[in-house]
Amino acid sequence: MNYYLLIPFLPLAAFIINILFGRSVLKENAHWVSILAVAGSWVVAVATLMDVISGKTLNQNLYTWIVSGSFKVSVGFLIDQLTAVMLIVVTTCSTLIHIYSVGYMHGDKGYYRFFSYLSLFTFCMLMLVMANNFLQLYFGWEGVGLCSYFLIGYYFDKKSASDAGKKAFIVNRFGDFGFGLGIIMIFITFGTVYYEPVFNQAGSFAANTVNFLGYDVNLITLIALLLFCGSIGKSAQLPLHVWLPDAMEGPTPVSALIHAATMVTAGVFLVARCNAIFSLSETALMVVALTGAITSLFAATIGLVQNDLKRIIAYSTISQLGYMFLACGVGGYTAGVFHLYTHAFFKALLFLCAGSVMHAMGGELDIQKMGGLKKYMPVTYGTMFLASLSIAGVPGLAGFFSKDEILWLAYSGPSPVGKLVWLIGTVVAFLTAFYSFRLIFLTFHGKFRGTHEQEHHLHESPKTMTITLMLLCIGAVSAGWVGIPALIGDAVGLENWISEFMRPVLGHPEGHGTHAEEWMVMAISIAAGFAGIGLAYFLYLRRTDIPARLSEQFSWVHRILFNKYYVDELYSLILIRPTIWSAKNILIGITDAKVIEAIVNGVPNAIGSFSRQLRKVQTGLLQHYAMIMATGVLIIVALMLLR
Amino acid sequence: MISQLFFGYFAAVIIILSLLVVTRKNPVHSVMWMLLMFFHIAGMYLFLNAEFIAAIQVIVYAGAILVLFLFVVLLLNLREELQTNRFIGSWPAGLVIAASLLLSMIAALRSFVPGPSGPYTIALIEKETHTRVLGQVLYTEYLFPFEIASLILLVAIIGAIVLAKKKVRS
Amino acid sequence: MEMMVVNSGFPLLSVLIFFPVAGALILLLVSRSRETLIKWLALGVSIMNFALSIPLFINFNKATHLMQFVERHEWIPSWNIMYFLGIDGISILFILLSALVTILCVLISWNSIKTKVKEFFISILLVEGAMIGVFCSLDFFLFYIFWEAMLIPMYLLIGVWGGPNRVYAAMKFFLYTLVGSVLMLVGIIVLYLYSGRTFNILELATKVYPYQMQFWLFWAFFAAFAVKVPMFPVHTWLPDAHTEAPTAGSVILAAILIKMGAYGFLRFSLPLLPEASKAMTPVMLTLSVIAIIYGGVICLAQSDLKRLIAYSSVSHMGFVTLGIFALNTQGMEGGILQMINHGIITGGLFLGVGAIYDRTHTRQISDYGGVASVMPVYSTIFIVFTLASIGLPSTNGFIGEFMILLGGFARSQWAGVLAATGIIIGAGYMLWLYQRVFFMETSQKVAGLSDIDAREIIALMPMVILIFWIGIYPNTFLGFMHESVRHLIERVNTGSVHGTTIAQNVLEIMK
Amino acid sequence: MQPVMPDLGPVFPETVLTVLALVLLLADLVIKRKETIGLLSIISVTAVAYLLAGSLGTTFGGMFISDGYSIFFKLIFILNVILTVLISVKYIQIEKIDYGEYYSLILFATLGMMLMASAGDLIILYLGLELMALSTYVLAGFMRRDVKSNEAAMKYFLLGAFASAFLLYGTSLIYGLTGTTDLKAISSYIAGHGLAGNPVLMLSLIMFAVAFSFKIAAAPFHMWAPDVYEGAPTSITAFMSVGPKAAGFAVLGRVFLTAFGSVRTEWVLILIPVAILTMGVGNIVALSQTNIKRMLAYSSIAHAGYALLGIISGTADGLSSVMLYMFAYAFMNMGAFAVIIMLRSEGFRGDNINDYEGLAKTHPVPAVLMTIFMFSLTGIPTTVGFMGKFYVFMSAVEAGYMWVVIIAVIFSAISAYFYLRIIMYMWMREPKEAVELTTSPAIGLALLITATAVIGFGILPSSILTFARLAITGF
Amino acid sequence: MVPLTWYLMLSAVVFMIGVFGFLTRRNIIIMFLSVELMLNGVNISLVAFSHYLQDLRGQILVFFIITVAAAEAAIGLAIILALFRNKATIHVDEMNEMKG
Repeated sequence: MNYYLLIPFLPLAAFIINILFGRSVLKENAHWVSILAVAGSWVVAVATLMDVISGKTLNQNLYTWIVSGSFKVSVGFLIDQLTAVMLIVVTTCSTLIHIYSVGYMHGDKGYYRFFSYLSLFTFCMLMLVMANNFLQLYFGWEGVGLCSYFLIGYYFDKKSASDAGKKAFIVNRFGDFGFGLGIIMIFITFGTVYYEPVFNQAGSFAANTVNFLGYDVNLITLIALLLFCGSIGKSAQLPLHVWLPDAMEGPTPVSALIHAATMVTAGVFLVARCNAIFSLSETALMVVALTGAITSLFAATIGLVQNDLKRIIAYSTISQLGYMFLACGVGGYTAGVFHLYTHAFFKALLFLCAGSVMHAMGGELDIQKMGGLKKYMPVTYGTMFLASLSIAGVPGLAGFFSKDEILWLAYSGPSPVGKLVWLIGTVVAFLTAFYSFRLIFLTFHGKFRGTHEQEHHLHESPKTMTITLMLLCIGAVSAGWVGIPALIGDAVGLENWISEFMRPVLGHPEGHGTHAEEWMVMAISIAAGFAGIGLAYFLYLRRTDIPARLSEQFSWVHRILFNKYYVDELYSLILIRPTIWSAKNILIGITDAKVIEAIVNGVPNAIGSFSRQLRKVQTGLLQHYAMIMATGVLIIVALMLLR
Repeated sequence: MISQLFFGYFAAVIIILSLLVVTRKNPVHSVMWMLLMFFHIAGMYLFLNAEFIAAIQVIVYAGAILVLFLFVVLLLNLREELQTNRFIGSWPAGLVIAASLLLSMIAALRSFVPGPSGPYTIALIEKETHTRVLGQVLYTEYLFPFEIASLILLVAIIGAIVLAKKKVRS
Repeated sequence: MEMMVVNSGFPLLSVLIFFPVAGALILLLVSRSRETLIKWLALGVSIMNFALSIPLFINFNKATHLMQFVERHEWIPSWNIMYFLGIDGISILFILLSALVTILCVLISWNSIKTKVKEFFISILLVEGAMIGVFCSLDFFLFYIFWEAMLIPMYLLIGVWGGPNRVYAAMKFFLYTLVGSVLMLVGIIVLYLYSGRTFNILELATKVYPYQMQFWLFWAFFAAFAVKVPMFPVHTWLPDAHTEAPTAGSVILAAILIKMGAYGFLRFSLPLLPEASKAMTPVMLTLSVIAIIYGGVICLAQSDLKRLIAYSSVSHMGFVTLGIFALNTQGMEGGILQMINHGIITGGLFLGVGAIYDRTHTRQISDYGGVASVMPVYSTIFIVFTLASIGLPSTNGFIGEFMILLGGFARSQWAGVLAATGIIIGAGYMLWLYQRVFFMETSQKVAGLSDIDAREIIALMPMVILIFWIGIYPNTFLGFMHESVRHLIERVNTGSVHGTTIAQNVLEIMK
Repeated sequence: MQPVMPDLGPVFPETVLTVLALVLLLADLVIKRKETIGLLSIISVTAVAYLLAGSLGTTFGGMFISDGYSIFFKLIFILNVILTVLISVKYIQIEKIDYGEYYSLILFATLGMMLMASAGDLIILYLGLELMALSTYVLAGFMRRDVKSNEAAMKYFLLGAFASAFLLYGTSLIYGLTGTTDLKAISSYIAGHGLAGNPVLMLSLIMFAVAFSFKIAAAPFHMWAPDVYEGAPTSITAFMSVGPKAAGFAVLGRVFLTAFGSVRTEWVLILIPVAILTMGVGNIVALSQTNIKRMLAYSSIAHAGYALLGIISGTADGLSSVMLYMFAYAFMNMGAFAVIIMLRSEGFRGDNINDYEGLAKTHPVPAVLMTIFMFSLTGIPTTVGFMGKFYVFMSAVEAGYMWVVIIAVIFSAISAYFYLRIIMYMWMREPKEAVELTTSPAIGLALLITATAVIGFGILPSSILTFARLAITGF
Repeated sequence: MVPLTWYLMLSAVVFMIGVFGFLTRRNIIIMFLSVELMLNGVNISLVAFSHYLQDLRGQILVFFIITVAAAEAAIGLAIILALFRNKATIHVDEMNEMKG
């Protein structure tokens, strides 16, 4: 009994039912179908996890998808430890957020639409994580991108929303461009796109070089980097991070589910899944680590000065995703996935809390216009505070464990850039704590800075929302306990369960540090976290005049950060505008109009005007006719005789 | 020698008269010069032992066709005709074309080699008389074309009547 | 003839070709004032013809590359011209698609055609007959006849029932294609004379031609096929024709007509001129890549709905030619599949655009906005076409494009990489289009429009179903072409197919 | 020399036609309804057509050859007469030129064409040509109150006379060179005496080429055609565009391939430029015409260019392709003129292209037919025009004139523009004013015949093709 | 004995004078006369050939040419007459109703 098939196909069924009957039949009750389906998936996922824990993995094809010559690919499923963890993450978050949405989206005119998209998204995400081949992975990959597009642009009558959806899709396409080529390279190299044979054979190609567009490159490095392109796009890493902040145009549950917990982590999942390939290429790993590190620093710095509630969390997401890549890049795939897993909880929680705040504020997002909300919405405040502590890496909370694991691996691992990325990671940990608590303090503490109506309207969110918050909060607090570091674990007699669990799939890097060093790393990261919180407290609750002074004094820094390093403007300048300009002025204006059409119309026109000229030869005068005849004779005679 | 002189005379006169025909302003004059030229051509035919042809040249060509021309010429308003240009504006072009065509033809004709000789020697023709020989050939070998010629004349009659009759049915 | 299999004694292909023609003749006799009757008759004929084409689908023997459902009769014995029909895995799908698309065209034109209704439906049916004829002709002369014959009703469709600038577009369409095809005619004649006077494609494909001759013939055929495709430098008729044609005309153009060029490459250029085709691969790949990018980038700056889709066709057909001239299995099968896909997708897009054009009578993208708010069903269907057009997995567009890129990359990395940028650009313009038309605030012209009715949904649904069918289970369709493509590639690579091979194949099938 | 009664069998159809034409001329005096004469003339030529089959043979010492070639052309001429008469009946009443002589002259002209097609001797050729020409001059000027008709006749007449002077000059030279006017004898003499390259022969060739080019309206000897086609009564324009042209091709083929067959390499050099120029001028100038008769005149010039390719090929296929082409042309051109004539009504000339605006809306059936004829003239398949063109091009390619064919097909594509323009006016423009059509059973019959033939032979050309190929065996 | 070529030259000259006249004169009747000149040029050569080849065919042809010329004259002049009735001119350059 392949009950695991239920995991993706229940949400799919929900989607189909909703999209067909939601508008006319289900209407206000559309959520039932979706919630039941996703909950069902969750149940099956848990059962699957149990199976996997008991050692039953599975790799099975459902049916043959495409056959063409030697190219053959199926729709198939691979259930192993990695998949099982991802299934739990996805179904759990999805279920909770489905429930949360009942309250949050209540009364929206596209209610059924929202739930059908969510279901579709869940289906695609599950197909993505359950795939046993690259093409199906790509299917899920694009599928979640599509749902993201729909959901970001959910309020499609708003230009900014539809713009953001479009941007997300197109930016992702840039990444998929490389990803697709990567899959093609894999097929050309291995003759198959199934994971199993590819990963098994990868080692034998490690030394091969290949000529790619005129450059000789290491084959495995090339494949790894091409695949990583996909990750960059999907997980919003530099330089393709630009879509994620804009994606906050979508409803908040969407931000929580797609743009925090699940979809954006697909890139990390991809790298983890392909660890057999990445591990073979030092270059590729280095690229991954550095990309992650730089992105996390980059996003964190931007997060410092933003005022948009959701955008701050979005930059935080980018930053944390960078962390995950950092982990993978130093060989700590488990750590990366572990962080993915913990991050899913606390980041989803953060977003949902933000949603709750928005709900109360009537859609207001500017934290400068909030303040003192804690007394109006205690549940929201409490859960969000805990989530922030978790992200700040306060010991005992989920974020601490995964972050510590990453930093330690970076510090101790074999990666040549390990120390560097550890340093960056630590700085980011500080920054993360700072901006997270800046958010908390500005939003919930102090005096309310909004309008009077807004203040009047402030209230705690409905039960469906708060219960979800609390459920997630449990995760944000405790999710990390499955991965207690050996250092502490040894002391209290708990093993690092997740690391052991994942070892068959992801392996585990050999650390070279001493216990003392490990303690030191942990201490530094904890210190950084608390320093960040402390600084935020100092600046935003004690000396509230300093931030303004600072931003005045370092106005250029502030401007750069506030404008997100002008990356969007840069793209517009070097990519978008030149393309449109050349499309208008060169391709349409010159090539088509002045060259091709000039010939296409010009030749007939020339013939036409030649025709009108030639007409004049026919003067109507007999002698002219005769003369032409005689000239004809003369010419022929001359030609024939002089020949 | 004497034959060459004769030829020289006829050729010169024919050419001069031809030129006069095409250059005279007064159509009547043209026709008259034409008439004179036809006589010379007839003379030349005699010279070539073609008495019958010479005869019809005079009788048909000069006597019938040219007279027809004269009738039509009389339709014209001669007074007005004499005052307008005789040539079209671009007549030099015509001259050049005709002249160069002539030159190239002459160039080609210089290398003329006649075909095989037939049975009708001068002696034979003189013995049988030209008209008789010609008649024999015409009514035996060339009976068919002769019949066609009659049809052509018939068509000419019909055509001339159709085109020129005054009455127009309304 | 040793190269065919007979599946049935019934002249099914002839019926498919001439049933619509007969239908057109019947329409001719109906009084022009009885418009409803005319429409129902046309619909009946087209549905009947589709129903008749189903046996092809069922009885087709996928295990052979040989020609099937063959009909062969003396036609013009003095020139050794045969009435010779047959299909293989390459052509069968186009016949089905043609039959299907005609039904949809009749449906979508139901209310939008208001003048000369009778002539319109006659033209549609004639086009159908000629299109099917093109795809099953195995005699080059016969092929040419259908090829050109199709021009006439198509010219009228564009010129009579088209938009404001229709006359120019129709003329351009006609002359462009005519110039191309007369050059092909010369090529056909040369081939005919060289091969000892035969127009039989199967026979022609067994001969070996000197390279020099192949070279020139390749370009002669190119003139005809590239114009039809349309490939890069000769594409400018398409935007005009597509834009000005009535919906049904655009659909037929997009779905079937421009496939004929690519089909021509497959059916004639490759098997008859293998050496030249191989040698010209770099040129063809380059032109294909240019078409992909050029067509795509131009779309980014279009302001006219239909024009945008037309240019996107240029881009998509670039993929098709890229796949074909990758000269490997994935590329070629992808190319063929993508032709079908493009027919479905772009056909669907034009059907969709037609549906809304009937309501607003404007093609300017800027006149639209917020259609999704007022026409949710329509928007949902349209997004399916949009997504298929940008090659989203689970839609047919993905399967075709991926296979083409796979084949194209294997043939030439540069071609593969550059072509893949087309996917980004494709997403760019299609989503932009969708956003501008369907999203954002409801514009004045759009406000208060009624959603599509049952008739329109019925017209659009088959396309939607096919999009997912091919996207999810493409093997139904790919299965038809494996053998034929394998054989074709063999022919191209070896330059000739030996008589013995053919004989063996026949023996195996006889068993 | 004993006169021997020549065998009259081969010339029997012509004899019968002569007698019938004369009878008609007399009948005209008693019959008041001129339609009857038209009917009678159709019956006459149909009878003659029946007699053609039994007329194979050569007579009058080889002067008259009745072979498959000539019979094929004669059938075209007879067809031409039938169709001309059918479209004339009503038309000449409108033009008030319904005289009996009209039909007689058509018959005499046809007789002339038949003689041309059968001519085995330059003398017969000349006389046949003149018989045809003189009749047509008169017919062209038949509307004698119409200035255009007068002018047309005058131009045609003067230029025709001018051209036949060239023909005579050529005849004279070839006679002097070979001592004979018999085509076969000329051929054997040229071949036997190695005259190839002889300047006088060349001159003579040129003169023939000029005279025949004039008859078939090939450039640059085509100048008369547009004016004459425009000015002549439309029915006669139709008649002239088919009959004399076909006759011109008949003699061109006969003289150049029989008499000058051995110097083909030389005359090909004359005809190729002429053919290209003809296609060029015909197609290009037609583009800017506004009078449909003039346009068809240029089209007719262009078609002469295509057909010349068949002669240029010089092969059996080439010759039969010309025959097929002329056959095809007879139908499609006649059909087109039939529609044009329908537009002529009392007080309405109907020969301007603008008059066709919206015809499909007001008169769909003639519009559909006109569309068919225009497509056929363009050479679009399933019409006989395509088959003709295809055959001509094929034979020319086979003879090695590939590049000429490429030029030809390109011109053929250009030609689509002006034919399509008519279609475009009919289908894609709105009618400005209601155009009255003059219909009659006769013209309906003509349209039926031509349309059926254009489509029928376009789809099933086999019979006529076999006939054309059979006809030239033993040429 | 006069060489045949001389006759040919004469014939060519007369023919070409006819051509010249035809190409340049405005008066239709003179143009027509020029055609007659051309015919006479041909006739001269034909008769000369006939004489030199000792063959009567040339003269027969001349006979027919003269016949045809007569017929031509009849028709031609009738045409001119009809034209003159309508147009009251016999100048060719005034007759360009149709052109282009």
